[in-house]
Amino acid sequence: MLGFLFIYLAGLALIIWLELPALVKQKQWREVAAFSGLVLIGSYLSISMILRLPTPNPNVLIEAIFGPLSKMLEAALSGG
Amino acid sequence: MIVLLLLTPGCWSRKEINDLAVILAVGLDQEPQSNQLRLTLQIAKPKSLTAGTKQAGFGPGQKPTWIISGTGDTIFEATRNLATESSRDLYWGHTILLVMGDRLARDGVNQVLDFFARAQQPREIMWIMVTRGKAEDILRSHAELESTPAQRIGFLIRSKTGLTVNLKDFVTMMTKTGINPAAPEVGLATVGLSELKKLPGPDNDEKGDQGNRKNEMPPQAKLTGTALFREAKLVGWLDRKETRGLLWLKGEATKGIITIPCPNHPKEKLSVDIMRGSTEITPSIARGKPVFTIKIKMEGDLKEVHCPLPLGEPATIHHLEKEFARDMEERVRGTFYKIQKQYAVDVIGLGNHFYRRYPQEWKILAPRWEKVFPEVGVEFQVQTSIIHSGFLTEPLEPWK
Amino acid sequence: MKKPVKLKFGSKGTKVKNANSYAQKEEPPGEEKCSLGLSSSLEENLGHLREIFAKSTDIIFRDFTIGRWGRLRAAVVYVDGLINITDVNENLLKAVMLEMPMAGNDQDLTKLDVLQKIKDSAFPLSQVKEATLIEQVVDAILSGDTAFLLDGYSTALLVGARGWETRSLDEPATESVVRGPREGFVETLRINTSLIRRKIKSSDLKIEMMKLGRATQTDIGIAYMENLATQELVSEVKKRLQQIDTDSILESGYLEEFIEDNPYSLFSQVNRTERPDKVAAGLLEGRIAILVDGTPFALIVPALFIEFLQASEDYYERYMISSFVRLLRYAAFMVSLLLPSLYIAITTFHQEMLPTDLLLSIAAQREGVPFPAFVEALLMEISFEALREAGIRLPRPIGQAVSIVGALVIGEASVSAGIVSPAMVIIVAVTGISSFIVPNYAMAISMRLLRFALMILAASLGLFGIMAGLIAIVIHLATLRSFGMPYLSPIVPTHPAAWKDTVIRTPWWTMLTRPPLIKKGNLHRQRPYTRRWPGQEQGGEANGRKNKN
Amino acid sequence: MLEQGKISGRQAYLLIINVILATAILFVPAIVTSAAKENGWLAAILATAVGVVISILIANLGLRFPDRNLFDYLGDIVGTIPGKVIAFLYIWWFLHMNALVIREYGSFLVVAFLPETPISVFNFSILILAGWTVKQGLEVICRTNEIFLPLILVGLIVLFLLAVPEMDFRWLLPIMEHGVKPIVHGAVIPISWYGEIATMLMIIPFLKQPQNFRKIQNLAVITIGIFFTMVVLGTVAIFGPELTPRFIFPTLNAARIVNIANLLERLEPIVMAIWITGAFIKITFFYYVAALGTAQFLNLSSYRPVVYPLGIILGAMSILIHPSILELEHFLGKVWPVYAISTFEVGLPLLLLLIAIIRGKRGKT
Repeated sequence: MLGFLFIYLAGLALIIWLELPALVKQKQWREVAAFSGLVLIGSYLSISMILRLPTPNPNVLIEAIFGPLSKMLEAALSGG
Repeated sequence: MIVLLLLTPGCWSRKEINDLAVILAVGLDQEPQSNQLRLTLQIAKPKSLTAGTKQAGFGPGQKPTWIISGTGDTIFEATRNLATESSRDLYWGHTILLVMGDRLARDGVNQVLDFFARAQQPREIMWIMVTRGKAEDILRSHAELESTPAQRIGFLIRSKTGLTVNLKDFVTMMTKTGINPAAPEVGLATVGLSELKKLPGPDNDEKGDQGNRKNEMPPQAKLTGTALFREAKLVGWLDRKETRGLLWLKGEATKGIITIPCPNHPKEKLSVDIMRGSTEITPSIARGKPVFTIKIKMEGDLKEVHCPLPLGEPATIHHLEKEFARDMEERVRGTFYKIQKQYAVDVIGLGNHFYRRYPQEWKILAPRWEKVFPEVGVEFQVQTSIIHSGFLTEPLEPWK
Repeated sequence: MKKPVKLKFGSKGTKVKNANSYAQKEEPPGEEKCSLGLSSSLEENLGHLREIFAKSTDIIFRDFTIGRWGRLRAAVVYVDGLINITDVNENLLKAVMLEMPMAGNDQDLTKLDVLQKIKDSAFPLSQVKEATLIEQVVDAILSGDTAFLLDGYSTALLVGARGWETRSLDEPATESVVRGPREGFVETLRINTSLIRRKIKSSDLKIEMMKLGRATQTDIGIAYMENLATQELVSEVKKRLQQIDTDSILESGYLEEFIEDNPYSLFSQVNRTERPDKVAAGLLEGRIAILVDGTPFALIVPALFIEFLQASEDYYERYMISSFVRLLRYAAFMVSLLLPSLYIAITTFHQEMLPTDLLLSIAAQREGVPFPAFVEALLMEISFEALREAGIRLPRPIGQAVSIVGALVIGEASVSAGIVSPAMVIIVAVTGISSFIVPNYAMAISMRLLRFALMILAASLGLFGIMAGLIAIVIHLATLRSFGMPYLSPIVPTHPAAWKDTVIRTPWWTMLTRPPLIKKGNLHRQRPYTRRWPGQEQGGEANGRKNKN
Repeated sequence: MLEQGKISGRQAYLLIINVILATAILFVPAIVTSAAKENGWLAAILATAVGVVISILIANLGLRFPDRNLFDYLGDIVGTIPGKVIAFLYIWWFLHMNALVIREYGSFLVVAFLPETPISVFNFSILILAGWTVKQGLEVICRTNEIFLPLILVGLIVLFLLAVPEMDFRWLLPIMEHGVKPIVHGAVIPISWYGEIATMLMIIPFLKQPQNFRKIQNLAVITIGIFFTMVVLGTVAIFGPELTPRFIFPTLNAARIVNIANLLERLEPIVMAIWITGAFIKITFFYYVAALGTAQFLNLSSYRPVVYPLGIILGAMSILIHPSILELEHFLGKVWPVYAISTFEVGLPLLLLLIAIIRGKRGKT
């Protein structure tokens, strides 16, 4: 697990090293902010994936909304 | 790159080819007492299999295969037990053959087939067979021309002399409505020299002890007939001749020989080689009952004629064709009688034909098909034609 | 860069620096050249030249007098070995020293513009130029011209009597053919341009010259067909060449790296050839050839991926045979790229893909081999590459011996020693042979590198690794451009019209148009129905049938 | 515009085909036959017909603004803030859909070929490759697709031709035994795949001739329909209507049973190659669309800085979102179609189109 974490961090460092300096140099602060924000979200997800932390799963919500609909459709189509 | 290299060794799915125990054939039996599965694996020993050039054949002690067997409640469990015995990883990707003992087959095969259909390594095209007795014995048998019994049986099957059923066919037949599965039966027989050896002494029976018959062939695997299943359970057998009839019924016979007596000299025989044929099954409903017309068309060549016949006359040929058709029809009827009346298993798939034609009626019939099938009326129409007669027209006859 | 320049010219300060022709390149472009003019004193001019050429023993200064009483002093300066000495002796020195004085009297000599007279009537040589700057004179001398200086004139005559040892026209070593011309380029640019001119006798063929390399002053020829090559392409090539500011251009390979679109790519985006016919064919398709003095290799731009898999002989041999050979070549290309990695992937990950008998046979062969298949393959491939390299660098007879020893002895011995399996030897050998089928050396080299990369991928991820590698290669190829042309065209972006000469080669009479890559001028190579002569009304296709009847 | 490249009509055609066909081809026979049994091919045809309708809807919306993409004119149609909300939802959808595809991709490779390799290896390695490709731009994606798709299609055709000896077309009878309902049922999921052409709303302005888009898209949908039908017919003829839906990847199993004269056996590599390349391009395209959308959403000057961060999110999502392949199958089979069709594929585009018509919004031309 720690091995994966290490690989992930190495990869992350590589990406930051590849992307960020050019953006900072060109003073594209908006891009820098977007980049950092997305990296943070990604890191949160990845690290919780690697360390098997509980993560909110949007599928639960989707299933809650659309599951009944799907069941209705199923019922309508499979009868007869 | 270096990271990649460091990551890879040992783990994941990487296995060197010489670290594999290549399973050529699998035998499945049921233990008489515990009802556990007994799994027998025939594993190739590559060195002795391919050593032909260096050592000029393998010596008596150098068997080309290694046979191990183990037991377990599921196949996978048995496999795990065997894996501890094998120094190499068991590898299923090249399994040619799956032989099941009749005890297991009578108990039902769908549970054991699940493993083979689910796993990634075993192929769907491995041949399925049933044996009377223990599957283990078939795997331990001898093969003369081929190096292993598995390959021997594989070649036997490919020559299409009997029913050929692979895992996919069997599973399809098993899951499909209105058809019951059938699989070839394999048995042990002393072939070749056995005819000669029959003359001298009393030890000509099949179970004769090996010690007395050093120069004789050990028994080899042979296709001996057909095993009939109802759903997934073995219920009966057909012999070789009946198997041929079954093949015609299923429309799978592409080759085969029919020998009929000459029309004018009943003692003499003539042989016809079937080159191609087709079977057409037409269901219909008569008085609320399903009725089937089975139309078999065969084309054959004259191969051997023992009696003087005016073959130049078209009438003779027509007559021969009729005889030929009658003989076939007899055999087909015999087979059909056996599967319909004796075992009541619809291995031809008449129910399925009916379902395709009359889906609505089938819904009512399907649950009772087992009861209905023995009663259905069947009409046979056999049409045969003789196309070629070899290099000769009239048969050879001494000058009178 | 400045150090050697100064060394060459001593420490003589600004004057020398001004006269220094090499300094010119260091100035920012667009600024006017400042150079020292020749003075009217011969002494002074010779002094300058001697200073410039100090410690250069191969520069010959020959001063002499002209006229019956030797009133006019003159000198010739040349580089020994770069001139045709007979020409200079017979037609230059003899003309002015012996024949001129006979023609008129001394009076004439003093009154007239002697230099003009000499130029007009004394030198029986076709290439005579005038020069007024020392820099021009130095350049000319270094390029092999002979400078003729006359006292009292600030103009020098540059006489073109070049002549040096050259290799005779030879069969190109890297691109030999069974059918086709057997002459290849040589190291002299002039000969090379003449070879092209002999193929294309059209006034549309332009060969522009430029000099590159501050020290080497290498002549570069840019050849193109004015009516076929687009103006943008020509100016793009010139622009890229002019951007080059380097010390030396010793081979066209230097240029290649300077002008490539993507220098980080493994794939060569510039085609190189030794064959004048290939250059001519390229020019006639609207491409541009760059010839470099001192090397027999010409560059052709733009280059496309598939061209690296085509040989010029494809166009000379019967089209069916050529097409077959092309297909064979594509297959060989794939084999040499993929075979070892496929072998590794299949034997270590996907054994089910082998037929049973083959699997058992390979397993038996590998019995006792101590290495995993990947290491085994790596070992063999590396030794194969080493052998190939050894074979190239060594003198030819020894090279062959090395190959034989390597291939036979080592291969056989390592198999019987059980270090490698015979199957692996076969794989490596087939790979090797296939890689020789790829006609272009540049492509063969990149493939060799990629082969190793794919082997590593195969060893770590099996067929998935190979597929991922192939995808990456294709994507990379799809991004590449060669002078604005997508590298993979005409495959993608698709130009079906150009496919007649892609996978297979269709007969010449069907290739009515030039490849539509270069959209300018007359696209038509030939009239439709070129094969129309009495009895051929149907056009070419009917021909075969007619002949049979 | 954040994308300078232009793609030709042919490239767009091939791209649409791949985006829908690539993943569907493996699953379609099992899914349509599970409900429609022998008549799975009819379900495939029905789905194609509905696909054409969706395609017309998408084209109508997209071509109202031929020089702008969905995110550009969203605000114009519904106002800035609702526009941003819808844009955000779409970004989520692109990411979610892609995470599912990546998950399927990895699962397939693990189940079928390399069972002991962790799935994250495949997911992340394909994402690295895809991220790199996305940075090269749409043109490169299209060109790569232009190379691979014809090979994929030829491979599929060859595969099914070689499997013809194993086929028994009687399995396809009887027709319409249980009426229309099972067929409609079987068609629901394929319709949700056809609905993925909604992603094209993002790239219509990058076509060289956007006005041809309608024709191209319909043609592509019909081509896909032909392949769907072929694959369904083929696999059902091989395995029968009872066995086919039990497989997860029937097309793969079809390849496994091919045996031509004991010489050509085990054509799984063809399926694997088809899958790896086809799905790769699909993943890359969705990835590209997500990156482009994110950049537009955040008003960035280029989409390239967000490519790798999005890749990290995608990689993590692809693994987090479903613990097992059976759950993935359940979600894909039961929830996904309703969710995707009702919202992103038909619902929102239809709504947008109606509002645009009512408010009389339209772009240049």
